[in-house]
Amino acid sequence: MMLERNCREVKVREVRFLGTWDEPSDFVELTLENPGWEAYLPGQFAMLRAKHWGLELPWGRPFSISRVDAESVTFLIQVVGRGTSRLARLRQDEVVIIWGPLGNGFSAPAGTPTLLLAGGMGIAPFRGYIESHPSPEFLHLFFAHRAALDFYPYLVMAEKVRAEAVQEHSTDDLPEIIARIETAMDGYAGGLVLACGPTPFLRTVQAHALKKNIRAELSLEKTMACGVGACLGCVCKDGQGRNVQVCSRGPVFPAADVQI
Amino acid sequence: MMLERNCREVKVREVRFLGTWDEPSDFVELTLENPGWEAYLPGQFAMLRAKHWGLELPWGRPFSISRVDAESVTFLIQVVGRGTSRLARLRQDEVVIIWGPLGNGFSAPAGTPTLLLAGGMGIAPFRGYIESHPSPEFLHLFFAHRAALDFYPYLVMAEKVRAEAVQEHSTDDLPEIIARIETAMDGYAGGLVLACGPTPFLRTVQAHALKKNIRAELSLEKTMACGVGACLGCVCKDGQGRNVQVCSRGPVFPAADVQI
Amino acid sequence: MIDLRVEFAGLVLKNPIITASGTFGFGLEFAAFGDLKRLGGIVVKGLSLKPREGNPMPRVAETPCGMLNAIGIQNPGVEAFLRDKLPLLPWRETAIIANMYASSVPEFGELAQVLSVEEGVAALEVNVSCPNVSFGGAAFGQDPAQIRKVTEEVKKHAKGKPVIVKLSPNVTDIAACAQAAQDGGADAVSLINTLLGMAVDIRTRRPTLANVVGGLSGPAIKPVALRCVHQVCRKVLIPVIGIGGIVSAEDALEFILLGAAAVQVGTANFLRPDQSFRIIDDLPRAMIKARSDSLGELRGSLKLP
Amino acid sequence: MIDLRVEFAGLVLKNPIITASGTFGFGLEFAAFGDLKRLGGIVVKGLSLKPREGNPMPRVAETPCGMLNAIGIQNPGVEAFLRDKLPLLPWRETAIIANMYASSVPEFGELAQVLSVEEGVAALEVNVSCPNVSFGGAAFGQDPAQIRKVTEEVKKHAKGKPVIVKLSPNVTDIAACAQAAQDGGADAVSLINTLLGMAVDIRTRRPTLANVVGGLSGPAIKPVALRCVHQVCRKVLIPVIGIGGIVSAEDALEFILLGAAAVQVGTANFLRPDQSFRIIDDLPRAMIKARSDSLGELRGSLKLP
Ligand SMILES: Cc1cc2nc3c(=O)[nH]c(=O)nc-3n(C[C@H](O)[C@H](O)[C@H](O)COP(=O)(O)OP(=O)(O)OC[C@H]3O[C@@H](n4cnc5c(N)ncnc54)[C@H](O)[C@@H]3O)c2cc1C
Ligand SMILES: Cc1cc2nc3c(=O)[nH]c(=O)nc-3n(C[C@H](O)[C@H](O)[C@H](O)COP(=O)(O)OP(=O)(O)OC[C@H]3O[C@@H](n4cnc5c(N)ncnc54)[C@H](O)[C@@H]3O)c2cc1C
Ligand SMILES: Cc1cc2nc3c(=O)[nH]c(=O)nc-3n(C[C@H](O)[C@H](O)[C@H](O)COP(=O)(O)O)c2cc1C
Ligand SMILES: Cc1cc2nc3c(=O)[nH]c(=O)nc-3n(C[C@H](O)[C@H](O)[C@H](O)COP(=O)(O)O)c2cc1C
Ligand code: FES
Ligand code: FES
Repeated sequence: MMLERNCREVKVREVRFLGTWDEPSDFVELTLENPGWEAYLPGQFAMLRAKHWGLELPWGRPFSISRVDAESVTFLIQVVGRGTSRLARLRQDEVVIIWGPLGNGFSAPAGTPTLLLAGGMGIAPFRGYIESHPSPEFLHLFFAHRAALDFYPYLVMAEKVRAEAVQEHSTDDLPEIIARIETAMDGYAGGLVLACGPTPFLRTVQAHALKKNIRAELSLEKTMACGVGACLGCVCKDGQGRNVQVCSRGPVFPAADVQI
Repeated sequence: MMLERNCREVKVREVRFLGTWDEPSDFVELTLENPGWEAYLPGQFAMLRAKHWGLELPWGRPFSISRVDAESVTFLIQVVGRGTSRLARLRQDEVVIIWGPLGNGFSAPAGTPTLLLAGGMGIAPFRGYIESHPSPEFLHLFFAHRAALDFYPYLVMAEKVRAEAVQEHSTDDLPEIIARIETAMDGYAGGLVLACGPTPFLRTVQAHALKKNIRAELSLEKTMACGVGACLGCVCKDGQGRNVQVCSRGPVFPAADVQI
Repeated sequence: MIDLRVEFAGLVLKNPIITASGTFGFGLEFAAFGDLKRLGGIVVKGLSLKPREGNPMPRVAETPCGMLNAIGIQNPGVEAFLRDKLPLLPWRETAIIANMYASSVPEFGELAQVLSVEEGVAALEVNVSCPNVSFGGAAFGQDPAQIRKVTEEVKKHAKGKPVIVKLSPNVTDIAACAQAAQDGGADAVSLINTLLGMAVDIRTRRPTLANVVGGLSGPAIKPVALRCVHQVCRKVLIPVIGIGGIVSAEDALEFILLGAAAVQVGTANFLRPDQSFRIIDDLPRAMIKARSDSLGELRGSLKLP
Repeated sequence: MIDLRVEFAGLVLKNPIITASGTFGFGLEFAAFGDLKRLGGIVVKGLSLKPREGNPMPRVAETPCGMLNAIGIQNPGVEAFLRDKLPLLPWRETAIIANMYASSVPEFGELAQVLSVEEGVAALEVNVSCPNVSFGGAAFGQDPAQIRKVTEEVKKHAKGKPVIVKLSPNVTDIAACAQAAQDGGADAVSLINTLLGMAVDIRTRRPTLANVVGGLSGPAIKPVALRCVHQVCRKVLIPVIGIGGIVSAEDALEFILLGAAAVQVGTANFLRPDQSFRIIDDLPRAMIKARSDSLGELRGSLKLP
């Protein structure tokens, strides 16, 4: 994985958008030229900013790295506001400013039964996780989603690992979904649980992991201005109640070491 | 010309950009869907703003209406800054916000020998002027330019009216160009001179017009915020030294009635 | 149909969207872009006793998400306004608010006298906060004692018409200024006027504005405006009109949540000349976002920690 | 090769581009993005005597062409800085400036005492202008008498290290604050710190920041910063460091034309983490635009009407 080497090589790059879109959508797969990354850890993220944004939005936007190959890097993006809607309107060859890979990644121990708990766009990092894992036969993907399944890369992932998906049609579905998450987790008491998704989803996972003493890692989402640990705008409390930057000390934290 | 009717019908419209550009250029012909304009006076202008500009640039940008047909309206735009460079990057079908036709236009008396003095992008309004003039055989276009002639619509215009062009390669050429302008104007002492171009160019024309008592109209350029006479940011002094809005009382002024 | 009416300081407005002084001319410039009768109110360009030509050019500059202006209260004078403009405005249907500029306390009184006899004038807005004039203007607006004096003087001549005092953000303590206006008898305060700013052209090595400094407005200043309105709403009892960087119905609601009774839309009128009308059209949709169908319920309902 | 060196207040900087406190961490966060030795200087995150956790979350919000922050001077304390961070910084090659925050005059003195014995600290920047702390901070920064007192106290313990007093724009008269710093013995002033602002979320009906108010920075405030620097440069004799909304080499030159000896780059470091390095690279090109090859010639060369 060469993380150490890689981290020293984090640079700001200007790369081209390789895709095109036929029509506007709220879920887009954004494929950029590979900015020269040789390796990354699934769970790491990058900050993106379209070159033409100008000054109205002074911040880049953080997105999990979904997959990387020699030519390209792919992100899965849900349009929720000003930056994501601009990214979803990029045209072919338009230039995007990118810095990354940033932060840490999920643990990927070989031969360990590992449950991947994804909520919505939280599925993004697991795409690359599955592809690069030393023993994918030990992985199980549990995917809770709201939008239709085909907005997500679930099916290609389900071809590679054991997978199940459950749709939240309304908040009435939540108790059952939570129950299923907990049941799934119980099956990994001796293994590892990795979770990425909205904060309430992570809280559920954390509570059950602590209760049942299951080893779990959570990928947190916070508004980020710099992405590199400098602004202190993205902090959460660690186990000792001290503020730590989610961007540089996370975004992945052991469930026992973080207050969310 | 139905100006009165037209003016009451000035509305803000959102129209599509009909063109495409192969490569970036500093001189672009911007063709938009006709916003429902039935008539305009050559010399009038419109305020443009790409819908995706967002808030960084709070002002629209004024451009002379170059020509109008049933389907479209065309502007000639030189890239000089933030707004024009964004306009020159529009992609097909992208939406532009437009309000116009604004201001007054040039006089177009039939059967009157009329000299059109254009400096650089000042050629824009004369394109439509020539096309809609009741007696184009009375028109003479004199065009002073810096960039290569094929950046401007000079040749298509020269097919329709008598025309001459002179290129300013360096400021050394100015005395000769000024002399030629003055000579050309002298030939229209009993007719009409219309001028559109940079302020120093207009000053030359004004000085000579006043000296030789030649009837002349000048189209002024000022930074504009609103384009509709409200902000008072674009004023010039009239003959009595009172401030008048260039956008709503101009942009065309009789040479004798304005201080530039 | 959601009821957008608001009532405060003796004014009844169709909706809380008022166009801000200096950004909507005398209203008539915008008649082509929307039905003026639909506006909550129109504050006309600043008026002085005598006509003023204003400052030399250039006097506007675009800045990131904002603009500077140093118009210097160019206006045809109050008489010409009353004679040539007011009769053409739909003052029976829409509140026409006169924005007043003067360079001394007695002159403010005189101006109020002239304006207050006019049936077509719904209220007087006292501009003690213009940064673009060398005498008067901000000088008053930065000193609570002066604000109080000017307010008292205008109030004395206002013949019962509502007096709105427009405050400057270029002060250490804007709540103290609002308090002074209230003490002077103001019926409402409006804020903020522009922030004092400047632009420089490195090519010419000159200030972009001939007046050197000017007033900053537009979306850039909205955070400052919100803070000022918040501070003032917590300090005074009289109604507050929120101004500064409002370009959308959501922006307007932000001020109303802080406690503003109404808002003024300024620079947004330059984004596109129908923007104020669009904001009104959009208000009901924005209210749904805030889960309310009542402006009265929304007003001041900000939850503080 | 254009010489970009600047000298003032006892400092010799390779170039006039300094990174601003709180926006560049302790510098080390940016080592991957450029050679820290190339910077004119680095002002580190605000330091206090004891570690501070800062304000509750959320504490940043993006605004049009700007941002609000209410970090509340989270920092590991001055001891941890001196022990863990400073030794890793290239302090022999680049001026490392310590930004100081304290909540009383004596505490400022104590902090100065600790910092001034350190060879690696090139200068002390006294933050009397932080809007994000309930005690101290802006309270000092809005009162010239307090500014003078704090400056005197820090100067007394600075052992000859240059003392830079960082001023708040949230005042009626920033030139008077600069004068007070000069009177207190400051070697330079830096300005502006952030404008007090606020953001509101209409969906939750809450202030976006847990701290309710925060400091506005970024391109949005550049016009205000330029105006403040202009006013201060005309008032005081000590060098002025310009701060506020600088994102490009052109922006930096605007402040230098007004008379600034150097500038600080803040929010622009979030546009992209190599932005300060890019500004340095771009300075010579921008100087050509202003038709000069000398910063000394450019400095203060603004032509006023
Ligand atoms: C480490 C990390 C990885 C992420 N990975 C992905 C991903 O793979 N795919 C994806 O679609 N999104 C991802 N996100 C969330 C994504 O960053 C935000 O959706 C995005 O920044 C919103 O930008 P915007 O300009 O469109 O929204 P804005 O206009 O800035 O805000 C719109 C709304 O989104 C909220 N918001 C803003 N920033 C964030 C944020 N960082 N996190 C959560 N909500 C936010 C705002 O509060 C507001 O309600 C990730 C976030 C983090 C921190
Ligand atoms: C009535 C009228 C008709 C015009 N017609 C045309 C036309 O047909 N074709 C064309 O290319 N241009 C025309 N212009 C000029 C055009 O409006 C400006 O070039 C444009 O607004 C610059 O926008 P920008 O954002 O690219 O420049 P900015 O980034 O705003 O500024 C870049 C430079 O341009 C200068 N500038 C800004 N606005 C103006 C302005 N309104 N006039 C002159 N200089 C300005 C600035 O001072 C600055 O030096 C016209 C202007 C007016 C007032
Ligand atoms: C071009 C211009 C002219 C203005 N003229 C006046 C004026 O005459 N009187 C006044 O009280 N305010 C004047 N203002 C201030 C606005 O009414 C308003 O307070 C300010 O612009 C902030 O609101 P905004 O950000 O929505 O523009 C003017 C503003 C602009 C931009
Ligand atoms: C996230 C953040 C944290 C800041 N922290 C400090 C600080 O600790 N001490 C200080 O003096 N200024 C602090 N500032 C203010 C900046 O140093 C600078 O004065 C201000 O942001 C204006 O410059 P800018 O517009 O270039 O950002 C902070 C600013 C930001 C955005
Ligand atoms: S985003 Fe700046 S510290 Fe994490
Ligand atoms: S541009 Fe606003 S008055 Fe002319």
